[in-house]
Amino acid sequence: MMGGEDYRDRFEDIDWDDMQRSGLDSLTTQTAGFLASLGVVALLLVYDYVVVANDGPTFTTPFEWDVTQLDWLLVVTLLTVVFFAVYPLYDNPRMSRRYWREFRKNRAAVVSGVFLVGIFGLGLVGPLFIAKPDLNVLAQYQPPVFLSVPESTVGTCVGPVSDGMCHGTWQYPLGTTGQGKGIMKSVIYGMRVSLEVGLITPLIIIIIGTAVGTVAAYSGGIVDELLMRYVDIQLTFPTFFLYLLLLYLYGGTLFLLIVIFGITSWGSTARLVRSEALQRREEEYIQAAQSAGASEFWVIRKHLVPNVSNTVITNASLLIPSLILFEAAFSFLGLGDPTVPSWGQVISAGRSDIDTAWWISTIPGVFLFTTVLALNFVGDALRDALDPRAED
Amino acid sequence: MKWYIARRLAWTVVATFIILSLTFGLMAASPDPQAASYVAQQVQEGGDFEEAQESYERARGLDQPLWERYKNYMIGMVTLDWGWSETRSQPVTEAILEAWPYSVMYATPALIISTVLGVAIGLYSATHRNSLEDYAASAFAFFGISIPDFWFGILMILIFGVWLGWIPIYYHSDVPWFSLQNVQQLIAPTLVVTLSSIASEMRFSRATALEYVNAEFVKTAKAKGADSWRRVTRHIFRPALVPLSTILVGDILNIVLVSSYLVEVVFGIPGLGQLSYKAIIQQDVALVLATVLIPTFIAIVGNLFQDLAYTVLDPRISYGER
Amino acid sequence: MPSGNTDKRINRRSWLKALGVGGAAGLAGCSGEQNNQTTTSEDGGGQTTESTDSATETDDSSGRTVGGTYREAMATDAKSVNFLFHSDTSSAKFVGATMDFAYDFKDFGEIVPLWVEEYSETDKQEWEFTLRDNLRWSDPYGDLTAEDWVYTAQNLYGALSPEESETKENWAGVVQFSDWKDLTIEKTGTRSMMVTLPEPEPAFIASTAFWGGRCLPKDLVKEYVDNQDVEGLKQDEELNSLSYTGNLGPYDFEEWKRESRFVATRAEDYYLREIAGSEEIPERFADAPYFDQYELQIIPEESTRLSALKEGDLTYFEDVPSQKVEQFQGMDHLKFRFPPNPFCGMAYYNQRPNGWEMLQNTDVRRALSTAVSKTAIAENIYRGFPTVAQTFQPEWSPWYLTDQVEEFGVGDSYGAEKARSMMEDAISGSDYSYDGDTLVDGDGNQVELTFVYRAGSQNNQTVAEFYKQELAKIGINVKPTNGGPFNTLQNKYLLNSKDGGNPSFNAGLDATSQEPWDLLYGVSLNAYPINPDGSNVFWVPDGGFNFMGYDPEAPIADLYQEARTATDDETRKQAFAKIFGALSEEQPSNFLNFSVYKNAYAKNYMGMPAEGEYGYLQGWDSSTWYLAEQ
Amino acid sequence: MTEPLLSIRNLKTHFHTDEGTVRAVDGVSLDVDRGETVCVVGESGSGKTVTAESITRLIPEPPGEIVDGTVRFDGEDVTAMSEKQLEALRGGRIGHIFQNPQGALNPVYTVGWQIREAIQLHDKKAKDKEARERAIDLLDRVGIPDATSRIDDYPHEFSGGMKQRIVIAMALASNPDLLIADEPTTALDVTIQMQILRLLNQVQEEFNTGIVMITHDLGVVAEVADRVVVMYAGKVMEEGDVYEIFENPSHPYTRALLECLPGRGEKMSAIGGSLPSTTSPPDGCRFHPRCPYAVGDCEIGEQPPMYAVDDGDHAVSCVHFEPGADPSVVLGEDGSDAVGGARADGGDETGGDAR
Repeated sequence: MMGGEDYRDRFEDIDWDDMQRSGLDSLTTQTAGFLASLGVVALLLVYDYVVVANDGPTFTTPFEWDVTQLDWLLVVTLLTVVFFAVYPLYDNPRMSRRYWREFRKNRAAVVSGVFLVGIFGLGLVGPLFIAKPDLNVLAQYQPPVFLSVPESTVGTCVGPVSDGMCHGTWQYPLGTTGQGKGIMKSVIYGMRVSLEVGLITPLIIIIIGTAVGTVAAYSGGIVDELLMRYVDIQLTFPTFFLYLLLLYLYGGTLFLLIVIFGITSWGSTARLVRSEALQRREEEYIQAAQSAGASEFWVIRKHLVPNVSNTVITNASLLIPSLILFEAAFSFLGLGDPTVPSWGQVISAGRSDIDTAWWISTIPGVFLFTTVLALNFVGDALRDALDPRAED
Repeated sequence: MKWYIARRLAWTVVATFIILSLTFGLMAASPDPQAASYVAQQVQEGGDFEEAQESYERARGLDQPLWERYKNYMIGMVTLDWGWSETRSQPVTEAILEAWPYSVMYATPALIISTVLGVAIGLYSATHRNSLEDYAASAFAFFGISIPDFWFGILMILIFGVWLGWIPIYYHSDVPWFSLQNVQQLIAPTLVVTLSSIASEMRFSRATALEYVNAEFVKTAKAKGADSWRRVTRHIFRPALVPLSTILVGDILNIVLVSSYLVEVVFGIPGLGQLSYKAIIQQDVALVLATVLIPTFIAIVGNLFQDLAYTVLDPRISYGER
Repeated sequence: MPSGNTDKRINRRSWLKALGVGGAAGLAGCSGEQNNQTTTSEDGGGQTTESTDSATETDDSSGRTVGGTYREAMATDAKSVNFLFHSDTSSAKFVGATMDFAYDFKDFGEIVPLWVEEYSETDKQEWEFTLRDNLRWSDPYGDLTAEDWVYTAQNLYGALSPEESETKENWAGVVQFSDWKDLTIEKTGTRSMMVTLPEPEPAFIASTAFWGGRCLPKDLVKEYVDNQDVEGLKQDEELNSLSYTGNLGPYDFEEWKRESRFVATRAEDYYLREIAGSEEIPERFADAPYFDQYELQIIPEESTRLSALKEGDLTYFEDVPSQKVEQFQGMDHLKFRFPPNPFCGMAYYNQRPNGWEMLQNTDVRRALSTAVSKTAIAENIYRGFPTVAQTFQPEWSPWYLTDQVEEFGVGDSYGAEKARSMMEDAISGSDYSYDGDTLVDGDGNQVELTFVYRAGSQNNQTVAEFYKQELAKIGINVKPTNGGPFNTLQNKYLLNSKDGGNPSFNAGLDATSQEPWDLLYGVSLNAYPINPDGSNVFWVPDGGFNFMGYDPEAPIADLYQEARTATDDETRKQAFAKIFGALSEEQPSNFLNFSVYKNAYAKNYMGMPAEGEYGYLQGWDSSTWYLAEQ
Repeated sequence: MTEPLLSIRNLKTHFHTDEGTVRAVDGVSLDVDRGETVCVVGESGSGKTVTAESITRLIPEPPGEIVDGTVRFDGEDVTAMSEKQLEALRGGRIGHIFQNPQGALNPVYTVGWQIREAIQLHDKKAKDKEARERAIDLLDRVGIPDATSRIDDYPHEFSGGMKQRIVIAMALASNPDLLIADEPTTALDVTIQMQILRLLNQVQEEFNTGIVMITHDLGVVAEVADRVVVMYAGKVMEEGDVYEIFENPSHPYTRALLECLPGRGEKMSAIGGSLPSTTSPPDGCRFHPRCPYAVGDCEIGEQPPMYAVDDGDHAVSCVHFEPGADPSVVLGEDGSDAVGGARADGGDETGGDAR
């Protein structure tokens, strides 16, 4: 058992009431910061849609960046993460240290974490500075640097040729695809895709799942029954088909994919949150709040939600790798966004060349695999660190 | 308990009905590429656009009111007349009957192996926590849940098919089912499916068993003189069976819904996954509807079975409350 | 047997392929699709039948023996073997193995009589066809007679009987309807029938009513016709198992395992064997076909299909992907043929009100076409396999007259500088102008063109991106846009409507599509070199398939009319030459290329024309191709 | 003197964990005779339970390990036994009763099944039917009313006290010579506690069973113990006859423990400070950081050996009782009670008030 005082330092044990005061200044730094940032984003959004000429880039300095729908979503997601995950950690160093101690025990997870920071950091900033992989019909099937393939495989060899073998060059460190697109660039853009899928989708799932789960648990009765029956249906309904159908019919944009993933996959999260919240609901502080005349919404927002946050975070950390795998599978089946060089898409593109140009499928595959592996390790460690039930 | 089961069954029927209706609505709302191509062809050859469209709809009964079509569809569902597949020119039920053995051929061994081995290894890991074997098993499990099965399939074909020539590179549906060749060509897909599900089985059964490994009653059993085999099989496995039964259903569904697609597409197996993938790609309305139903039924029946299994497996659960 | 055989049997109507699109095939990533009514290309040396024969005779010396299994791998399964409802390539191939059809062409104007022994015409308006006397359905349907044909045509295809004048409705929704709806047919004897056209049409013989046409046994379909029972017609056991085909084709249906394989076995009583030795049907048909078994494997995965080819499992592989050809050519057990095909890959210019308005200006289109290197697309994106196109006829077509055709995008007629100066001339007097290196509109914004491409083929996207690079050189920004699969593309971009009216492919030149677009790629059209008359639907102002809203300056509609009804060949030739000349000048779309098949054959598979001699129409005798003794 | 039924000598049970080696039991010795009840008392974490579980090696190995010492049961060295021999011993000659009857019974089996299992594990010849008869008999004996019909009920259908009776029935299944009861009454209501203790007493009288009772409840000690072993941080602080311990507590820790008993001191006082780290215990006497009488000698070297107190069956591990030292530092001038020296007036106490 943990000592009683340590036990207090958890997300769920933050005294959220502490953070609210009455009247105007009831906004905490956290919420205020979040809302202010959202406001800035909203203004930029308006600027992008009203002022900036049709489809022109939103920013030209310091770099040209045409902010897409998905980028906006990503920015909002990142803000949410910063204000509701990073800020509390910063604000509560004792808690952070405790989590860190727990987390640090798992070596693999620490290594994975570093790897993921690298991957996602590169995915986040890389596309801002690196041009989209463009086709080069004169550089098809170039092997990665240090490797060589028979000249007949490549159309035109960019690197040095010796003994009928085409050698890779630093111009394309990881080689090129059949379209002459640099695999390294594709891989970096693929990181962005994985980042988007891995962050935005869980956020949508968490928001809807938590809302439904807590409302169901708190309201009970007919509301609970209806919501949970809906979840039953949603869980039973083969949403995989729904994705396929919609994506195929209305063209697979990554944005649509992410949104559909998000709004059809929250069922199990809602169930989990509900059962957790049901236990919490019986606890004294909720009863106390109720008898003090707190409104339903207040009780849910201020008491139930914070108290199931660990469950939700743990759940989300386990969702991320499977979502990334899912997106890859979709792209692989040719149902993803054909304009976005996601890993699955590159794997698929290289599939028929696997015997002559093995690197096309293999390299993004390795990145996909290691990223998912790292996410699983981190998720596992996170669960150990956060989940009180997992403690001895 | 009877009341509970009755309610549970009633809900199963209602859920099926709702899902069927949803699926119908979805398909009715989506455009029909068969129509698009037919009309485009007629127009290219000098036909009239609207006329072509009308004759297409009339010939397929699409000119009937929506309600009529919905009614016919529902009646057809109940009477096992699932319609006619336009892209395969055969009754939908026949298409499914033709396809399922191919899926079963690799899914069943995969399911059995992954369940038996997965649970066994999971139990072993749980009872030998932090041992070298436990770490090895965990590493293997992480590998298994992280590797994308379609990619793994491609690698298998590359390495064992193309390079080493141990397995055939594409599926021959014409070899007899009970032949060495068939076994040989099923090894790779079975392995791919097994790997992905064994990993989750291992993780889950380890986690579940861990809850019981340190349980008082296991210590009691030890104190009674039960050997470790008996403790694991009787005192840990048996109570863990309740949560484990849930993952079995989940596992089957996962194979039917996800793995079957990828594995059958990669290996070219003409099973249910391929059938439904093609149906969706080619927008074969009747076939899509039917292939949506199969996993749905599996899910519904699976959930029902699972809930009922709880009544058998866990004497503590009381059904009066639900 | 032979791709060639099946090639030829492909119904010309395999329209879906004609568009270069199609469900799974599109997804599988093939863009150039089959249909091999081929002719030799001009530079391919001798387009005469003689050369074909000599090639085949060379093979003859090695001796033809019956035996072995023909095995081919296909990407997509047939949708049906019921040819009333489906005409995709695979379906056509399946049906073609078990049934011949009326007649085929072995060269422009030279017919191979199959079911139809001979035909005659009066004033190019009344055409009489006589069937052979040894055609038999399977029991119990007896001989194939004119009665069957006339009944099928009148009751299923929508043809009129002499006493009718109103167009019938297509009650069964059959695909043959548009070929037959204006024709009148009557029986003139047990085996002869007369077709009367609404107006004289010299090239009727090359229209698809009879070319590649078939009929069904009257007794088999009568019940469904009487009850107007579409379901029954569609689901009939015999129609779906080709069990009625008698001696009418080289093979007998044995098994069709969906998504897996189609198997047919050698027909013991193929009707052509009895006729072999005549002028049109050479002696080598006496034992045709030369395989005991005919197997089509359906393998959706391209890499798997290629593996099977590599392993030597296949007799024939149609259209090896360009980038693999070199590798497979190096394999000892394979040989290649590269027959040309008549599918024209084009980048269409949207001349409707929702496209860039300058696209309605012919000079602007000409400037744009000058800016894009067709050679680079053919050489680099398609690895040198297609031939560059200049108009809507391949160079080897008899209707292509070099002196009439203006070239774009090759040699001197390609170049950014030239295009730039053409563009400057074209835009003078408009709001548009060059601001340094960019082409800007009246507000000073750079011109941006939306390039829509069909999803499903990597190459389509590559072309779009290549366009972006090329047009950037003349200051235009191209935005590649994925138009989705064909049906989505059709709904969003091809179909157009006026003021919310019903959409069609051409609802008037001022109608607009659902989504705006400027350039569109990924829909290839068949140029029908044997009878290009049908292509008027694309190019005349009210043509049913003129989705790009092309309003020609030249009198193209009149020229088509002239070509259709001209009774002398030279007039006809000149009319078509003028049409295709005008198209090249006006550039309603940028004609990029005509694709070429890259067909691989097992080394010991013999009988097909020699490399370089395999032209457009030379698959007609493919049932006489055979496996040489090893 | 004949050998005692159970004889533990210098037992050291350590746990190897990520944070280091936990010396849960660090040199414990104790004896139990037939028919005798020995109570092991101490705070939570003092190593009582590990001691009890080390007897039949119930501790999980790894991470646990008996690094030193011997456990002799009826003349045989348990630490040297094979797993097979141990299994025969457990539940055969040595029965176990655990603290929490809620958890000690497997929820998915009927109680009859579980008792039968205990019987059949040691009597391989017992047929199901016979074992069932015996199980009913056992249930009857431990006071389950209507045993015949309740034998097929599941544990959740019984109350806490009933469950503990069932656990005891299981422990008695093979008529053991020794019962190890680990806080058997802690989880129960006070009224039930009494019944359970009486039941154990009965059993002991009937079969002359030796009992090792682990408890932190001095009330229970007073109720059942013949002898008492006081443990602290893996070490024995004091041991002796129950009367000796209660009337003449010698180790400062024992005295402090007794002080916590309601009704014994003027006020209930908790012991200041907390248990020392088990991974790196302090040198010298383990208790010295909390001991008001600690002197320099207490802080160095090993835990002091057990010094006999008076002449009776009573020994204590405290430097102040070293022969020649002055025990009155702890015991006070009058040699009686002056715990902590903090007490203003020495309230009189009688050793028997708990009895």
